[in-house]
Amino acid sequence: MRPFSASLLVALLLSFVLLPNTLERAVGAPSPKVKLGAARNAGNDMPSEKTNATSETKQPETVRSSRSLVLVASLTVFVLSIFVGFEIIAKVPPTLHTPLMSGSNAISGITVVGAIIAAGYQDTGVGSLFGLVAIVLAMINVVGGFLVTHRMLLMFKKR
Amino acid sequence: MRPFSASLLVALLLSFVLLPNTLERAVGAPSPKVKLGAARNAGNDMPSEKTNATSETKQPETVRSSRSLVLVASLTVFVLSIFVGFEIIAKVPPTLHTPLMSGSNAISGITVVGAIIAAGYQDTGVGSLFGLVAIVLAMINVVGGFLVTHRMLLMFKKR
Amino acid sequence: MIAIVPLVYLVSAVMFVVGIKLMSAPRTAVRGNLVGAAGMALAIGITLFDQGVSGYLFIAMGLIAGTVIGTSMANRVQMTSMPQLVGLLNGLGGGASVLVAFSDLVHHTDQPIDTLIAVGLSGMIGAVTFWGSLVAYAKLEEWKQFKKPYSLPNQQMINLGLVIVDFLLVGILAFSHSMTTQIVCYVAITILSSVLGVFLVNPIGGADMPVVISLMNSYSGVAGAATGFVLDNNALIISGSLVGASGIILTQIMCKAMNRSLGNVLFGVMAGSGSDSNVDEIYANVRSTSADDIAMILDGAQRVVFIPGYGMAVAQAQHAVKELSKLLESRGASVEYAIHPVAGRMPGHMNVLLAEADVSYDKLKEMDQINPTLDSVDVAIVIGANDVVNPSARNDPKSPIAGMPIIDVDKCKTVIVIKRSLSPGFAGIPNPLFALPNTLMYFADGQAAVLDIVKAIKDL
Amino acid sequence: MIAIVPLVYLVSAVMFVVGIKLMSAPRTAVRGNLVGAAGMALAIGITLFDQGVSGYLFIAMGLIAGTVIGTSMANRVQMTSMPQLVGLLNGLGGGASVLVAFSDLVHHTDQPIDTLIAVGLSGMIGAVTFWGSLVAYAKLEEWKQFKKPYSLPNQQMINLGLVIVDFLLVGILAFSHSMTTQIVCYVAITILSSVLGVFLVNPIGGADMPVVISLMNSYSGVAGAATGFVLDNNALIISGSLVGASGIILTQIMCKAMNRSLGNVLFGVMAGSGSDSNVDEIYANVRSTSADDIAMILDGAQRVVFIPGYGMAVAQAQHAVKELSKLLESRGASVEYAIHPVAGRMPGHMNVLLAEADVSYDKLKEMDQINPTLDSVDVAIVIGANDVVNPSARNDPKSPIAGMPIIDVDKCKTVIVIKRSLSPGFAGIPNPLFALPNTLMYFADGQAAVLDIVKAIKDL
Ligand SMILES: NC(=O)c1ccc[n+]([C@@H]2O[C@H](COP(=O)([O-])OP(=O)(O)OC[C@H]3O[C@@H](n4cnc5c(N)ncnc54)[C@H](OP(=O)(O)O)[C@@H]3O)[C@@H](O)[C@H]2O)c1
Ligand SMILES: NC(=O)c1ccc[n+]([C@@H]2O[C@H](COP(=O)([O-])OP(=O)(O)OC[C@H]3O[C@@H](n4cnc5c(N)ncnc54)[C@H](OP(=O)(O)O)[C@@H]3O)[C@@H](O)[C@H]2O)c1
Repeated sequence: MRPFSASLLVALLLSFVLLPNTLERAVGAPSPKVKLGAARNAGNDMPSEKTNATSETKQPETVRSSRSLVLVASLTVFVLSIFVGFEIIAKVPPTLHTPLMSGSNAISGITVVGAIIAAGYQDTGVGSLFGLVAIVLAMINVVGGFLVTHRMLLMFKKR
Repeated sequence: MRPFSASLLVALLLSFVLLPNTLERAVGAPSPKVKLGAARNAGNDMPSEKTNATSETKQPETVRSSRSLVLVASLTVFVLSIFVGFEIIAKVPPTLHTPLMSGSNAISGITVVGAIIAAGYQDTGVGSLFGLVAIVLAMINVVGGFLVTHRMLLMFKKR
Repeated sequence: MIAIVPLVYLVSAVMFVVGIKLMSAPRTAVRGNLVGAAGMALAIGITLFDQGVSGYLFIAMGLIAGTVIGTSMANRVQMTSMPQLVGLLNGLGGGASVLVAFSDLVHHTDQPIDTLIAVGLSGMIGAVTFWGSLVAYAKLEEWKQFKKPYSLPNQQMINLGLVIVDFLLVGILAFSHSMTTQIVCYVAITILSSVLGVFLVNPIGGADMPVVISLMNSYSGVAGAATGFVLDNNALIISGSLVGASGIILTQIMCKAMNRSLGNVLFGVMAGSGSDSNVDEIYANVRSTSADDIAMILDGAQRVVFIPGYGMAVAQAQHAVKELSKLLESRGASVEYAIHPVAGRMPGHMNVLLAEADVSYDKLKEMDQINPTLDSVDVAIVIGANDVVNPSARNDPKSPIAGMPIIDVDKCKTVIVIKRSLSPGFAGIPNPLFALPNTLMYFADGQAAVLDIVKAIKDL
Repeated sequence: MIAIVPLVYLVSAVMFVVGIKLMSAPRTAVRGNLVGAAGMALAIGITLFDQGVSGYLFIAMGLIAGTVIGTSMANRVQMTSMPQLVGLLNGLGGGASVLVAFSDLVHHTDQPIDTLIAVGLSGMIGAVTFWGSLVAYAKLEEWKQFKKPYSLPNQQMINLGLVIVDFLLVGILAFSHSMTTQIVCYVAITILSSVLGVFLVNPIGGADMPVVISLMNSYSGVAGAATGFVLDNNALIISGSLVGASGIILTQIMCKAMNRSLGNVLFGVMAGSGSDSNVDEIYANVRSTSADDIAMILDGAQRVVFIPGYGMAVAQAQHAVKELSKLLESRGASVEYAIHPVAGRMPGHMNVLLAEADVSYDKLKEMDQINPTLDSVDVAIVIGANDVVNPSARNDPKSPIAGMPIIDVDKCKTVIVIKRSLSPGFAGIPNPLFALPNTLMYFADGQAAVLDIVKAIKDL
């Protein structure tokens, strides 16, 4: 686990070094710039929305609504979940590894949620078609995974 | 841990029942309504900001920039961190409980960050003054905590 | 109502975590799995509700189709081919990510850099997972064309090249503003990654497939998480990274049990490394035996140990074995089972099978636990195990499985090996054990063999 | 650059997690603490950078002041009063939350409901933590006015009432739109919660302070998290909830070790519950002894066990004890230390002290480990321990510590109890052990006593 955490830190620090440029590019690129600006002003025009913790003159908070903050939020969730994952899995005894494998496999079928959203893109025919196929695939993963895990576990329970 | 998780679930489900009204009130309340509306439109005016994963016609996503999503994001982080906390602490052996106590105590001094932000509120005299006091208190907590933990741990290390 | 949806996603994410936690004890495992399933149902439900009635029929079709297929697969599969199934399901998950990312791409114009990067990565990881898993599946199903690991000259250079190009394409995709460029890049990425997936897994010996599969499990998780970044959807991000972590850990555990590094498994090109040569002389004086002789031998035995392996799974012999051990115990012998951590094709594979046959926990001994006591064993019955009892792991430093901890059956007074032939195990190497003076081979299908022995004993 | 700040917060949060993980093994613990500190430095640094030069001097003043005070506190404190210090620091953390939330409140007009709720909660939890910790501190410092737990008639009703009113006020604060109302509410909340904090902790016996303190530790974390919600600041939310969880777990562990429920600790109003009565007759035939006699007894002893308690901490006797045990070992006796999980005033308190005196791990035996073997012990030296060796926990079901697992020294052939008087321990109850036929009391300060014994033995 330790080496992993270490590498995690490194990864984070890296992204933290690289991101600025990415974002500058983002801001530098014609269309997005306007929007980000818009967002920032928007932020200022609505103090009452109080999406900003520091005084209105503070930069980083006023753009809370901006894209990059959403990204960091997601990153935070991502990192935390990885920790949770490592901690809870490490505790599972070998006997249960096969069920665990199929069980977690079923969970990874969560993509079905994404698939449903994608299938909702009525406007783009291709998009929604692919969405449909994705639903089928992911749903097989989900249902198959949970069922087969259940089957296995019942055997353990018998005793 | 299990009962805890259970209660956690309950708590979440509760908030999930209560929140809507809260938010309705929020939206219902004169000034915020406008802002939220503004935010929503803002969201629409800038497809390129792509703060919405589903088609622009989708409600919940278009207001990604809105307050309530920030809240849920924070909630997510909160819950995940609690899990991480439980998992990693449970592993610490009794021998190290005292250092652990003072160490984590030092970490709780993170409030100093908030204090610094608050002290930055130059406009409101009281606010920034309180901020200053807060900085002192929190900083004592931080420095004192880490140092004393270090002192204790060195003793363990000696051998 | 705006924040309800993500909040529910959070709830179901928590249910996944709680579910996995419950799965860490046999007693609560079933409930754990159900909690997980409930969480999934919740997530799907709220998403449908959120989608509005618009595409319902459309979506419903997909869901139903998936459910039907998934159910039948889950009900049909035998415990032996569990690894294949898991592999297949992983693949499907990966495939789904590829498709979702694509439809998101074509649906939105002018997305922010990070979303586009996420799109690219979903495509990449998803495709690798999909094809990698399929190849793994084929190998486990022992399809001829995949049976022997096959790799191009300096395969690894090629793979590296593919990866680099992939990343370049992701970069272009991310920074280009024309939809067409983006789509072209995406398709290219998907194709290259598919090739990469095949190239990565194809050179790996079948014996290492379980490692590959749990790695793919991890990938499918990561792919899901990437898709989560595409859709800014925490449900995907959380669950995806949970699975990603779980896969990695299982992989590490397996590698440790085979004492090989992951790198060695992935690039070692181990299986069948030129030990085909002196097979005949190794097997020069193998002695084979019959059910009746075995019955005789067992008649006098005080302490009997079964060493099950993949073969028991193939032969579905677990019930027969259980019957035999009941019989032996009724005649006053003590019976145990020595379980090697990587016996079979998945970690815990043997435990599942023996659980199915109602063998009680306390009779299952882990390798480290039973090895020291083996020399006091009268008869060791190796049923369908091969690599996990191959002494050359201890003796022959040049052996491809050198250093892998094994169950030292050769220490037992008498060793009976039940398998159909002298053909190698999945490591594809000969096993000196079979030629040892205290070893007797009984060539037959595992189940038939054990039943014959039972009969023979009853006839004594 | 916009997203850098939160990203750095994430990094430091990760450093906290990694730090705590490292703290789970003595070998890496020091590094762990440093990693944590580095994370904190990073968080503070980026916040300053983010604040711009504006209020620098102002802020710097605060930081320096805090650092100076904190450093001197940390360097001055003796290991014995560690619990007090931790308690105090907790309190400060809580206080900070109260102030931060307030200044956020006065600074922003027209905040969203949830922020206001968070503000209210920060004030509430923060204030409870602050005052609760101070009272706990006073009790541990054994200030007279706090020495004996004091509670109003139906205290708990009152507390409940306070809590309810508090929540009502939070509600009003959250839904009112006038700044004045909000401020009034907030102040009211803070005052009520302060009272609540005192009321909650005051009735609790000093012996239970460690539990209270680690509970306060948890609260201070939660308060921090609440402030995090006020500022939408993940650094606070993550770290806060980490600490919140840690505090709860430690609390549970302690309660288990005393075999009492948390509820019982908080509302049990245990300490000193009317057992003051028959003290004299209990202590009727207590036999006291001298250093020379003890030396004599130890001279013949094969197996000696030390049972350290809070008194050893007070007397700073750990070094003397170490010296004595070295001496005994040099004369061929085997020496162990029996550590009760709640000996002292913090979990692991004794471990820290003995570590300070360079006693090696393997000599420290946990209660469950050593209890079964105690009857083969020649001499048990109880130094400054009282409640943790009080047999009435086993025998007298009506005793306030009934059911708390203890170290069964009364089973040893000879028991020597070193304390200054017959005065009770922190549970405030008499100890029948002192009157047992095989018990000898040596009334003196722990350190002095042990040194005298050492001298006496050398003079033999
Ligand atoms: N479990 C895991 O997680 C895991 C992970 C990674 C790698 N592996 C690898 O998988 C292998 C597991 O070793 P193992 O000893 O369990 O299996 P094995 O080495 O693959 O040997 C299985 C043996 O069973 C025999 N067999 C097949 N079908 C049979 C039937 N119907 N009746 C009787 N015998 C039958 C085969 O011989 P015949 O064809 O002559 O009958 C074969 O030699 C190891 O190489 C291990 O490294 C496992
Ligand atoms: N460790 C934890 O985490 C924790 C948590 C919760 C509660 N507690 C409570 O704390 C108590 C710990 O029990 P304990 O046996 O360790 O301590 P104790 O029961 O509090 O007794 C300490 C004894 O040490 C003696 N003493 C004080 N100063 C001394 C000195 N300078 N030299 C020699 N003796 C001295 C005192 O008697 P004299 O005054 O006569 O000298 C006192 O009787 C238990 O009640 C436990 O429940 C501990």
